Amino acid sequence: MGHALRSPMVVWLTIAWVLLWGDLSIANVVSGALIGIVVTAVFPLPPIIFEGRVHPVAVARLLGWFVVELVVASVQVTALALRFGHQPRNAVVHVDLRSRSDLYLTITAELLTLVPGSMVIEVRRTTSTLYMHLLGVRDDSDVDRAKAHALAVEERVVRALASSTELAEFRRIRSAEVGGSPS
Amino acid sequence: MTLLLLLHLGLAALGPLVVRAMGRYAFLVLALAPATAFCWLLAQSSRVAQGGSVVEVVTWVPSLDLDLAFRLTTLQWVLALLVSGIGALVLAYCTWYFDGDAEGLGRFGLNFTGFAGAMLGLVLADDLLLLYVFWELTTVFSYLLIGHQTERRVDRRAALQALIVTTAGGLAMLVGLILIGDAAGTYRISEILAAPPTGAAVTAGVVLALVGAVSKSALIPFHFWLPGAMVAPTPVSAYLHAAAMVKAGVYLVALLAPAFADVGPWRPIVLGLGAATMALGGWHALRQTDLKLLLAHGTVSQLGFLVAIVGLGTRSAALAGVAMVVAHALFKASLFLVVGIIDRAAGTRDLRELSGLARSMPVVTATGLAAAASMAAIPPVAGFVAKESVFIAFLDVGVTPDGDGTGIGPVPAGIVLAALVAGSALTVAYTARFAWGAFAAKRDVPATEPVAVAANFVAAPALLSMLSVAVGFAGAAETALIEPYATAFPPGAHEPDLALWHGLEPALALSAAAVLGGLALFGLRGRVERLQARAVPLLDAGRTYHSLMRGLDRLAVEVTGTTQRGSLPIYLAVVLVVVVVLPGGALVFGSPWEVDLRAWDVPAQAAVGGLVAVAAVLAARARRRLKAVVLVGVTGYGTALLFLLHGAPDLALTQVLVETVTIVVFVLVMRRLPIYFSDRPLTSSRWGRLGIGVLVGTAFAGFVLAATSARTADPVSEDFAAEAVSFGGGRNIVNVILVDIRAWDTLGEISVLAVAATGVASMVFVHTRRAGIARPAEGPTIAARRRATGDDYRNTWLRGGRTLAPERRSIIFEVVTRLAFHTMIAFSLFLLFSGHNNPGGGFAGGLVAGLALMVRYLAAGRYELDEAAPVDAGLVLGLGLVVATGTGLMSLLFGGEVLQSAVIDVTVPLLGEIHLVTSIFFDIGVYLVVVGLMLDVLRSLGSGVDRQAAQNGDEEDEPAAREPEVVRGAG
Amino acid sequence: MTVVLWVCGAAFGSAAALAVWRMNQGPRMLDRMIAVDVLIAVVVGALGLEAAVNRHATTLPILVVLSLVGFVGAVSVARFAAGEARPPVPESEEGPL
Amino acid sequence: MTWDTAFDIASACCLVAGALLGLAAAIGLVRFPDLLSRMHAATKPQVLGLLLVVLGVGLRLRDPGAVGILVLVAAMQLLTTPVAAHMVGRAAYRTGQVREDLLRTDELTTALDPDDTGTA
Amino acid sequence: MTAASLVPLPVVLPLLGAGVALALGRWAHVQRAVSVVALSASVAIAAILLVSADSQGPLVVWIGGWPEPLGISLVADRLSALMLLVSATVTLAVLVYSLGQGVADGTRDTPLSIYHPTYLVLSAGVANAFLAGDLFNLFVGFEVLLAASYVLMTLTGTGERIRAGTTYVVVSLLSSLLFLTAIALVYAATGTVNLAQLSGRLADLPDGVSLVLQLLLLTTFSIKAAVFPLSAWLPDSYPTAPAPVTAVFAGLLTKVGVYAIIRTQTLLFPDSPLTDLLMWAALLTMIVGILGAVAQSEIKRMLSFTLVSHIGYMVFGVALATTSGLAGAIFYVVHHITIQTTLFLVAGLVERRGGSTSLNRLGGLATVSPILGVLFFVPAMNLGGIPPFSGFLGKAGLLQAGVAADRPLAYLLVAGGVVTSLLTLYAVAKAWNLAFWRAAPAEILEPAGTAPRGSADEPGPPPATPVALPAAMVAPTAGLVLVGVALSVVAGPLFGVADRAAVDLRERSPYVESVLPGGVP
Amino acid sequence: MNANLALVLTASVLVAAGVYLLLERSLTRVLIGILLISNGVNIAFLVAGGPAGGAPIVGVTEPARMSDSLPQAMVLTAIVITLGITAFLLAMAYRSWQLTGHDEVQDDVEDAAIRRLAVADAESRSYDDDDERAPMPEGRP
Ligand code: NA
Ligand code: NA
Repeated sequence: MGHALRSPMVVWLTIAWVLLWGDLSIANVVSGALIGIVVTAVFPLPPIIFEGRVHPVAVARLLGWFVVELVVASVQVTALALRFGHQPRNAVVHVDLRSRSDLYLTITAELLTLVPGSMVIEVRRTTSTLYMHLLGVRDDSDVDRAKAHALAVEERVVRALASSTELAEFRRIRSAEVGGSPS
Repeated sequence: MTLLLLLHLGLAALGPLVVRAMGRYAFLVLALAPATAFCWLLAQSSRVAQGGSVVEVVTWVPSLDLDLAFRLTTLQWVLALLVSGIGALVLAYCTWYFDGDAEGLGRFGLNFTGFAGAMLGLVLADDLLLLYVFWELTTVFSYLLIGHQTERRVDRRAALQALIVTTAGGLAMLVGLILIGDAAGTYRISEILAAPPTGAAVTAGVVLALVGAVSKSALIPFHFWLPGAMVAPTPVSAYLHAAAMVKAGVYLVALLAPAFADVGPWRPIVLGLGAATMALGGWHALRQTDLKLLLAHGTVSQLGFLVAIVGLGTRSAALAGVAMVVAHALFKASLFLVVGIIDRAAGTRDLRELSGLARSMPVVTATGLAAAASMAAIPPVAGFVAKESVFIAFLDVGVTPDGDGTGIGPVPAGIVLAALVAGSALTVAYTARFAWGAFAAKRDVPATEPVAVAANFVAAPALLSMLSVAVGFAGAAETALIEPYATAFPPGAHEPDLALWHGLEPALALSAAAVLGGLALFGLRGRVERLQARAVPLLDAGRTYHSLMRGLDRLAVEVTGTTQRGSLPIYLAVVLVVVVVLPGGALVFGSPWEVDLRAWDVPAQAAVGGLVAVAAVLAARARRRLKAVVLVGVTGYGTALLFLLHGAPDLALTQVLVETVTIVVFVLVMRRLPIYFSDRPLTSSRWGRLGIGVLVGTAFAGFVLAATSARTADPVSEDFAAEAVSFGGGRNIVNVILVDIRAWDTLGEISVLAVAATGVASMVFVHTRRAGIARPAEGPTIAARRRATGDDYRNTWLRGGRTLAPERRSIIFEVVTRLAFHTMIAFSLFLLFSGHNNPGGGFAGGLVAGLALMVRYLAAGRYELDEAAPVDAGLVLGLGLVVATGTGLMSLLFGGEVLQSAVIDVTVPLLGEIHLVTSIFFDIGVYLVVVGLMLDVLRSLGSGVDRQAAQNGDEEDEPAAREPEVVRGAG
Repeated sequence: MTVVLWVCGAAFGSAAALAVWRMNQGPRMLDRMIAVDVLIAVVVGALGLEAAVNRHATTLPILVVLSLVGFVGAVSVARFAAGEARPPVPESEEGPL
Repeated sequence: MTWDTAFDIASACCLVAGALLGLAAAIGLVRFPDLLSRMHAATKPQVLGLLLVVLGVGLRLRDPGAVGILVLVAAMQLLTTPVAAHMVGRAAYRTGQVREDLLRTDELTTALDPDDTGTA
Repeated sequence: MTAASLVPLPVVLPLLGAGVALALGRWAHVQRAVSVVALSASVAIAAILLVSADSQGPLVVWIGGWPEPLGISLVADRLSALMLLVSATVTLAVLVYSLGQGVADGTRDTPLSIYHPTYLVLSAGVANAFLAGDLFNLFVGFEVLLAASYVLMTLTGTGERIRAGTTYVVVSLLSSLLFLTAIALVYAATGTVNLAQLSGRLADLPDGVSLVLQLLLLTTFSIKAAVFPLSAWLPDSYPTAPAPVTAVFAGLLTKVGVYAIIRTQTLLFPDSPLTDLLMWAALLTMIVGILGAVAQSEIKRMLSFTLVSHIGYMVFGVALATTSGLAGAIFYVVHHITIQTTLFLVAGLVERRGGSTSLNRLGGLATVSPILGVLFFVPAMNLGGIPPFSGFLGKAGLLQAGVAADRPLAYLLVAGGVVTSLLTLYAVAKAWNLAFWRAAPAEILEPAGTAPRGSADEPGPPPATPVALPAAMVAPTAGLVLVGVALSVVAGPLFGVADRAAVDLRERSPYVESVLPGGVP
Repeated sequence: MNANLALVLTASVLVAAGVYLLLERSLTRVLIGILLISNGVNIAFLVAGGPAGGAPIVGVTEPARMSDSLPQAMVLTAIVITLGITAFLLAMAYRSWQLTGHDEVQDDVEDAAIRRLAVADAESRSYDDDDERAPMPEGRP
């Protein structure tokens, strides 16, 4: 029981349960926890090996940044859509992420996809490579900007969620890359 | 009398067993049934002779006025004696007629004894419907007996022909009897005879009853079936087609004559058809070479004669008629039995091949000649006595001013009499032909050398012939016995009596003329034969029958070919056209109705409605399967919005879920089907469909407008709000309706889902509803793939993902599924538990849970599905049904009605007030069934189709080689 | 709120109409599935609008449902029915409707 | 101006903006020349539009119970929408439904070598 | 617990059984036991209900104990209880037959895990349809039995069954949609779906609207009952199903439609203006149907056409709208359920013994298997209206009613009725002549022993070569033949019940007052 | 009670389009037609229930303002039943495709045979009452 309650999924389910009922009462918390335990027990899934820890400030910064990105890019795409007579050119590019975590990879991909202008259409897991489709690419600098942007997004994600060891590893890879490949 | 019938029934049923035990001697045992009846009848002689009756009534179907009512008076007594006596004799005769090892003796015994019982019942019945019961039974037994030698095509056809012809007449008779019974207010024959009804319906009824009599007794135009029936074994011919069954028509005429002889069409029918049949039958008999057929045509002739007499409806005719019936039964049965002996002894019945039997079979010859004398009405045998009385009766009709009470004028009476005399002459002629043909030594034919026959074989015909002779001398006694029947008719010109000698009267002259004329015809037989060969048959009813049957068959083929098109679209179109024409017609042409309209409640309804309509039209136009599916989905989501705008959130919720599920299920199936619908080139049919569609749509709109505008009453649901809370313990009325007020509907609905799920499984797995459940295991190949994909140092998000080919995997999808799945399940439970007070409930919850499973399947394939739900779908479905029905039954155990719910409010420390309504358990059952349905759909149309595709090698990336890596798990 | 209702209603209505147009035009199933996605979003928006205007929370579970499972249709088509050949005939050659 | 009115006005703004973004998505859906471009149009303004609508509803209802559910709606929307986009885009690319003439660069063609099993 | 409390059980028990059978799909013997127990209990309960309803008047239960008229009422009046008893008996007999077939064949043609639960649901649906006191619940009952019938019809999914099943399913779906439309309209016009309440409210509607509703319901049920011209689907679909399935369909499903016609036309639309229309439909159904039977050369199809044709008899009785007409129709329904089921079971035996049901291939069956001959002949004659069997009694009742009606059209129908009777006899006798009397082909003379056993997972068509008849299939068939004969023995009391049921139907008050003792709200 | 014209028209267009598809031969189209008609009928239930109102939830809507709940429950039942049947029909379409390579409903073979006899003015194949015709093969050919 205690172990189960420590499971992030059970915690999340309890929160979700309370959100659904819209009433933070003891009964709802207890039943939510119960539902969480039962659901995770009846439908066991492979354990999520999450060694990181949540950095509230970084998470908040991530979210704030995301909202801004979302608004800005939405306006851009909308403008693109409303610009008659203009045929935007696109591109499919790849970005090698530095982290090796599926979770960070997924979150990065999700954010990139959510944010207008870029969309992840393929992932190579072995190398943590994202293949993105970019909308409205005028020249190569747009492509480079997009790649850099993707890496920046990853960094924000890692900063928000990674443990200190993960963060250290991440920094190591980044500096190696920056140092090793001057392109 | 009931007991006698039961005895027949019992012995008949035992027939096959008795035959198996005793061989042909079983017939002697079976003969006990009619013999017992005969003895019983004899015991009733004095009572009946005094005009008394024996009555017995056992209630059967009072609603139909159909009882086992029996009544024995003179007419019944006479006929019953004939039926049982001759029946016993013929059964005894069978013992020697058949070989011991002949095939089908058991069923022959059954049918024959059964027939004897039916015939006895027929003549004893005192209820018109009961009479019909036995009447038809004799028909059926006759069918079985005629077709005794089943493998001969001719026999089968003759049996069927007899069946159809006599049943046709019988059914007409049934209607006639019902018309009579309805008019009389009773079906009891004795009561009807006592107070005959009148009226047009009765006249029609009598005519129809006569049709039955005429068909059964093989009168024109039904006379053809009887000779055909001669394919039957000779005992059958002797009994059914001479003595008993064919007499049923005569009996019916005799029975009804006292009451209905004066009904307008009666005499024209019985006299006209009777006389004509007599002549025609005699004429046909003259040309026969098969002795049996000769007798058969003779029987037809005699039956016409009998019907004419007993139908005449005078006291004299009644007496003469019954006497003639007795005489005919005796001599004709005897003659048939004699022919049977000849057939067995000589191996032929062809009179051109027989010669000199008089010498080689003297006893048989004597027997035959005595019977033949009676047939030809040669004094002093029974036939003569009877026929003499007949002539007297008809002469009375001709000479008395009122036609002896019949009202027949002298001219018609004269014609009938002339025909009867002519018929009698023909009778004499064919009798002579029979006697000559059977027994005489012919110059150019070698003498027949018959095998010896057992004396017992001859006993039956000999006894019958002796009786023929004896009755001739017992005219006075016979008169006395028959008299009570005759007195049912008004007294005529003079009191009739049966005697060998009435003095030198005109009748004697007529008898003499008939005999002489007949002998002359026989003498001139060469010339007659040539004449017959040249004569065009006036009425070949047999051919008519066959062309009728062929016409019937052709009609059946044409009608069936027209109405039974075998085409689903046509069937549907017919239904739709009926809807447009009938209710639509009623709307247009019926009494006026009012229309009470508003444009909308909120304008959004029009906007959404318009969009839905456009999507529907586009869906109808689509040539690509999935495009049509998607557009239907639009109408579905649009409908959900319309639900919402109307104020039905539960409906909108369910519709949205159902629509989503529907689209995915469509996709699962459509992935295998061709992308495009095939073209239907016929433009005209397209316009036809369009026309029907528009008409139906218009009619539909009209229906809805008319019905809605007609409403004045308040809906029954107006009280639901108060009751839902107080009695159902819930605030969401729709949910309270579903799980409580109308939980019974819901119970039915989940049963539909359970069988639909089963059906889906059966379409894919065909012979079982259980799919094998297979979960990924740690196999070497998987391990290799893990190394290749880096799984060994990374998280496993979904175990099934590893079984997918890399190019089908999406790590993003897997991770999101891993994260969202439990939330979806928890949300489904939320819907389930909150449904009683908010939109939701078991259906919505179950659908969400099912979609969660679907997401697992979509994300990581069929092994992931088994991983997610390693249970047999049937178990979930079954559990759901058991929970739902169990909830319903539980309340019964607690003294409530089925599905009655209880509201339990308890206060738990810390948690506070807990409000539990037991109908939640019912909703849990619903939830489980819906999950089971989804699981079955995924197993079948998802995994099952995957597997079949893999086996067919249709999908390279699902190689069958991956199968061994998984353990086929238990459900 | 009436103005909001009309403005939003008009926007959602036009969006839905455009989505249906795309659904009809295709040319590929994936195009149609994107249109379905847009349509579902419109439905979510319309549900929210109605809830906001009429001030009730009864339809919120439908929003949860759509946000949880709305993507399933598009994913199933992407998973199973994307690999289609080009249309053999132009889409315009359709029935009399 | 009471708080209620303020909230209502904010709510109205959110709703209108959300609806217009939804319309923009639909316009993009119609106007963009190829599948992947349309996908951008469809997923992007729409996500923001939906978030705005959800926010608008929350502002209008001002009921903690409802807000809880709305948070969930937003979260789930953010979680699932990209999956659909990713899966559709992926399928489009793999089945050759991308107009190469509109692509300035394509760094994926080479990566999709059939012998390469690395992508997942 | 009163007898009324038992009313829901003929529905609930089979459903519970279906649940258990589904859940325990792996254990064949459990499924068999559950099915037999559930259906036997249904028979017993139905008998109790009939006795109670006949002695005490209609038994009514408001499901869930809701105050009338809010919830759903189930009503077991004489008509419903009688239908229930007959259908339960027949269903049980067919179940035993199919068990016999399964034992012999190793369930190749009736895969247990599909067959048992579905069959139980079917019987529950039929029972629900008979008991429903609510128009929408009648719809649900129909859906339950139809859904089950779809699955049974297409069992083992052979090409032929799929084709035939498609016709069946789609036509049934259209009729369901029509029914649903009719319910929507009824509710639109009256605001209720309770039958007793409707009996009062429909009378207040304008004639035109009421006529539209009546015609729509009539059309719907006429599809289900297979009334011409809505009957053509039936002979195309029924014959292809496995023998026990066809048997139970032929016996029960169309009769549920007839029942619905009787119930709605008498209770909701008394003094119907549609008498003439119904009479014409009855006449055409009889004649076109029986001509179809004459044209067939395959026993099961021939029987299917006689099935359609004889629906005409029942419609005839209903159309007369007299007590005797209704009584005749009710009795005929009872007769026809029993006899058609029996004959289709026999057809199954014929198919086994003769390897075919085609008249052009069969022969000599009466010789090689006298018991089969008896089993066919007796019900065939019964069907052909030969006395003293029940077919005759029912027909006589209808003819009496037709004559008593004393209208030209009624007389025309009387004539049509006897012509149909004659042609029925012709059709079955023709089949008898060919299949039973004609010389037997060699392979029928020497059967191939018993059929090879298959397993539940092993696909395979029904045996195409003649095989000996297993006693486990013959016994229930013989039992049903005897039940058919016994109908004549008990015809007095049976017709009595039918009479009283008809009186109830004509009066309406026994039904309405039992359901709504406080008056029609 | 008056009727909502917008809903009536929507429903009737759905029905008309559904009927048009129902008369097709492809089982998929037939099923789509059934779904369209089904949606139309469900909308008709809304009309039957009277004017739009608030959700029939006690505490949310005043009882007098509620939309009629009973038709909603009936439609919900109908929707779910339709879902089950749809799944089954799709499975049938799949099976049909598996056996024949398409999902088109074929005409009945036996009926076609009789229609051929009708066209040829021939007797039925079980007709056994004609001397002129060659005798039927006794038993199996
Ligand atoms: Na309840
Ligand atoms: Na529906």
